[in-house]
Amino acid sequence: MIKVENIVKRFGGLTAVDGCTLEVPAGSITAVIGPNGAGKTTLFSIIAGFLKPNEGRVLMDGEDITGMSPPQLFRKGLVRTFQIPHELPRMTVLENLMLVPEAQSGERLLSAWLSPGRVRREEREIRARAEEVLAFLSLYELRHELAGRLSGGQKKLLELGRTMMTEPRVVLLDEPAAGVNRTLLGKLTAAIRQLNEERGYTFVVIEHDMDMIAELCHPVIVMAQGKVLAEGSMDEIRRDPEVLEAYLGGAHA
Amino acid sequence: MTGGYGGVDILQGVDLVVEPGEIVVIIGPNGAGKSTAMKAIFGLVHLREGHVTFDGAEITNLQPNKIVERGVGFVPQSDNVFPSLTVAENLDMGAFTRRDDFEPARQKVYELFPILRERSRQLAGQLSGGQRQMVAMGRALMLEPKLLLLDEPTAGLAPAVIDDMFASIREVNRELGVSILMVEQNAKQALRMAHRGYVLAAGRNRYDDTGENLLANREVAEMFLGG
Amino acid sequence: MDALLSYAVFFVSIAGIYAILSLALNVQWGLTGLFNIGIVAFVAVGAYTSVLLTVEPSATFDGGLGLPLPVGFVGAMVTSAVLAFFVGLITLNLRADYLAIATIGIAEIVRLFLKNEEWLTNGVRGVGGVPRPFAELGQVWMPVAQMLLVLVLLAVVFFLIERARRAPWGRVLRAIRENELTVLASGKTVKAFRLQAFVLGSAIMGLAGALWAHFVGFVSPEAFEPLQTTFLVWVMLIAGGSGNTKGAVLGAFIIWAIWSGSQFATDLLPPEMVTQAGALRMGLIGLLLVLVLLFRNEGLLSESDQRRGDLAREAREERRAG
Amino acid sequence: MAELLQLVVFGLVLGSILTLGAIGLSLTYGILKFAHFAHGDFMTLGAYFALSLVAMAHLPILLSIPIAALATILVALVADRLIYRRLRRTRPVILLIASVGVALILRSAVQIIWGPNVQVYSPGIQLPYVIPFGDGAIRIKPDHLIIMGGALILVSALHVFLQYTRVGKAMRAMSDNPDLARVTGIDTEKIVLWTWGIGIFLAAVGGIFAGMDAQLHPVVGWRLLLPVFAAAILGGIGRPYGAIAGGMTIGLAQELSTLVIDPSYKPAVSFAIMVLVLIFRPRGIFAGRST
Repeated sequence: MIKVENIVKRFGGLTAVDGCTLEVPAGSITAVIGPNGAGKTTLFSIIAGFLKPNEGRVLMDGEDITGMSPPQLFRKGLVRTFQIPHELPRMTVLENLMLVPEAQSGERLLSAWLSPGRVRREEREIRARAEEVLAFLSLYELRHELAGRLSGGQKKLLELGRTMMTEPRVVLLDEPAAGVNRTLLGKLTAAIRQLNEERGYTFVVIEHDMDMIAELCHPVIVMAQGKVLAEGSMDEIRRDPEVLEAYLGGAHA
Repeated sequence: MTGGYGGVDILQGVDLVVEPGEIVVIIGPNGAGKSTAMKAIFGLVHLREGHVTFDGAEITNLQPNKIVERGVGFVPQSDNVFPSLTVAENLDMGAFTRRDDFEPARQKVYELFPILRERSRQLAGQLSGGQRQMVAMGRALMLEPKLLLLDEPTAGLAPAVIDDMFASIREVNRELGVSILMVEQNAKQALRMAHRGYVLAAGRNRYDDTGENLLANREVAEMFLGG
Repeated sequence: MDALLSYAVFFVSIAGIYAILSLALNVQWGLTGLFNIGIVAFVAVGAYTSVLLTVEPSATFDGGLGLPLPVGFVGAMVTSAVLAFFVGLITLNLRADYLAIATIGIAEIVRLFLKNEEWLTNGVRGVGGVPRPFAELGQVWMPVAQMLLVLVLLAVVFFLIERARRAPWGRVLRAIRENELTVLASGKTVKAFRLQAFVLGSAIMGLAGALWAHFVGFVSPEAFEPLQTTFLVWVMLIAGGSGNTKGAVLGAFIIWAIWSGSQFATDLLPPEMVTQAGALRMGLIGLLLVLVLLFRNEGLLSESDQRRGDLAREAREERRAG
Repeated sequence: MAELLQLVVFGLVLGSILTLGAIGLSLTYGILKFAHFAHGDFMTLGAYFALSLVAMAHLPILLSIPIAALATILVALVADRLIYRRLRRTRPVILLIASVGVALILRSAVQIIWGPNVQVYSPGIQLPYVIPFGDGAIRIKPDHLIIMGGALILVSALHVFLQYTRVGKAMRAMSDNPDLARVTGIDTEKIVLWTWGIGIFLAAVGGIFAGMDAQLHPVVGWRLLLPVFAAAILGGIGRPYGAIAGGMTIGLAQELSTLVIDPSYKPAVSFAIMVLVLIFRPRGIFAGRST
């Protein structure tokens, strides 16, 4: 589905991603784990078009998508969430979601002026869809609340909700569980699994909650120092001495 | 300590103690609140509950420059040098609040990090990651603090440089008698050198013990990979 | 007609033109956060375009095509829009202060152009004999008809902007102001939306310029003072409440009342102070701007008030539908 | 050839004036993080303070310059205390709008106090030094020498200040990274005051020089704002050293442009350069290495 070939990304003197190669199988929930500073989020930003790599290619279904802009990739069905929720704080929860669907005719000025009936009909559909998503995420009651007033965990759910407002093929989730409490976490995990099984979304998840990964993800890819260190099931990863060393920072001692 | 950013309590009742002359390391999985705890001590994160005392005086939620004056130095994790200033000027900035002669302090920093003496006229922005980290630490030492807070001093450094960095930290502690509280990813190496360590998880204390005991503790190791 | 009444007609006409400008700035700044302090450029370009398209041919300069008024108005909007398109293309993905300084630059260049290209604009002498709408109605009813024209155009502009604001288009703009990355991650081309808002606002400014020119009947480079055009409009929008469409209109009327009232006040000054009157009023504008920012930076009618109104209405519609 | 050199002289004079303005603008931008649109009007104010000293107190112009500049600083500090400081916690663009308001108030005050008409520091015509050159001659007025020399002295003094004094280094540090400056224990409010002091001092001197070069009128500074901004942007806004190169480039370009374009479009040259920079090197031509 997604193939990353030999990506290198440097910021000034620092090499954040250093020749990273990996593959995300279609229909999988692939986890990317690794200690802080391993280059996971940078890699995500490169895949989603928010950063341009210094070297290497990203392929989606065999097509080279390196350097495409986020909107172009969005139209190809690749969406991402942010580690720190990027909600629109002074807009309502509902508006946050209603923004997302593409090709809304009301986004064109002329249609907004000349065919208000059509825009209104579309808005009703989009709203219904947004409400469905909110119900699914148990945020329905908060739909008229300003997004900035949500708790950290609720904002995380809203991030996920944003990806559900389209029919994506690949969703990149950056630390969906961080700051989410236990009850919400269960919901989140169930939501991801359901979307994967029922709607066939492919997920790539950066996460530090190992229990969640063990429960949800296969394969698990471990990154360290900008490279892929290991790949396999969570059980295999746990048994891999190199991985433990990377986490404890003793690999080179 | 209880507090965090924008109403979200990342810290939920964390207790930390650093005795004079100690090296204390905070480790824990990502997102445990280690860096936040460090920033809270230094007044950069507002504490809703709890207290921070230093030498018996309350410094909870004080302005950072007031805390610096009391003898606490802080080295942030990233962006911790002034890139368009020379190395020497970076060190001067550390002594900004000092009116007395701080030349001896500068000489001590140069003894500690001889490379900085060589590079003293070079812009900090042109240094390697490890050298920048030395500049940052050197700057914090210019005030001759009693306590130094280090936020992941080895993050993003090459393995060989990491070893040097740990050696320097130990030297700062031993030679200059500065107590050190640090957050560290490289848990093994850090614990080996530390007098004591704290393990945080999900904004709470999980374990605290001597460095050696924590190293020997299987559970601590496994915590990082769950299960 | 009674002098007071005829003053009222004059007042409403000019305030109405300013309200159109304030609405235009509201699209750029209020909705999208684009910092245009070269409003005068787009107004002047609109005014001159319409004048040159509609005045009778003249011996002294090449402008003057004698076309009908509506052509002039449309031409004004098109020229201002084209100018805005190029300015926007260059500056819209840079920081807000760069757009600000670029728009000042455009204003300066437009001024130089109007002054120096005598073959086209008759230079500093200006262009007189500008056809005035409804001139055939005579001295008494012409101003009334003109006022109605201004009010009708104001209503149309208000209606269009309000509809666009409430539509998904406006939602994208507000979202861009809140967090550009989220909008990018939602698959929208941020720059295209910014450009649309900038061009739309500038086209409306061009229209207002044309209205003004035909209302006054004379244009010259000196008539387009950045102070009266650009900064007065800024004060109107900020005082009225930027982001709030009704606030933009209200601000225009209130500030215009203060501004023209200050003229009465300065007229009472002793004669040796008269030349200073303009300066006093300029200080007043600056002071108002600063005071509003310090003490009521949301304006009289805040954007959040209007959003609350929108939401309440949506909720009513929802109930009716469900 | 003589004609070209004459234009170079004019360009250097204008460049000196622009440099003084651009340095202050760059400093305030770097440290206070907003584009200070009242900068040009502070130049005007400085020029008029000097006029009062010259015309009413009969002080020599060279003595008036520092006094007038100090008086301008006082006004700037009052504006900072009453207006800017209260808005510093809001978004930078709010400060920008406020500075436009301050600009209008200043211009209004200048016009009310000193009148709207064109004025000069000393009546009569200064005899220029005529230097024969090739087939023509280059004319340099004594004031031109004062302007260029004065700018050179001030720029050197600024260099010494930024490089070698505690406060100067702290200013550069704060411009690099305000958060780190705070953590390091630098008293940031104090640095802000220094920034105003130095930026406005240079601006006021620049305004006085502009008045010496030509005439005084209430929009002298506002008219300079565009080329001053262009110079600051060209040098990489927020970088005082870049502003020197930017100021000289814009000054020379504006004067030399009259060889090829209609002189009445001279003011557009700085704009054109600025637009080109914004398109191709938005961080400034002379921005140099950065991190």
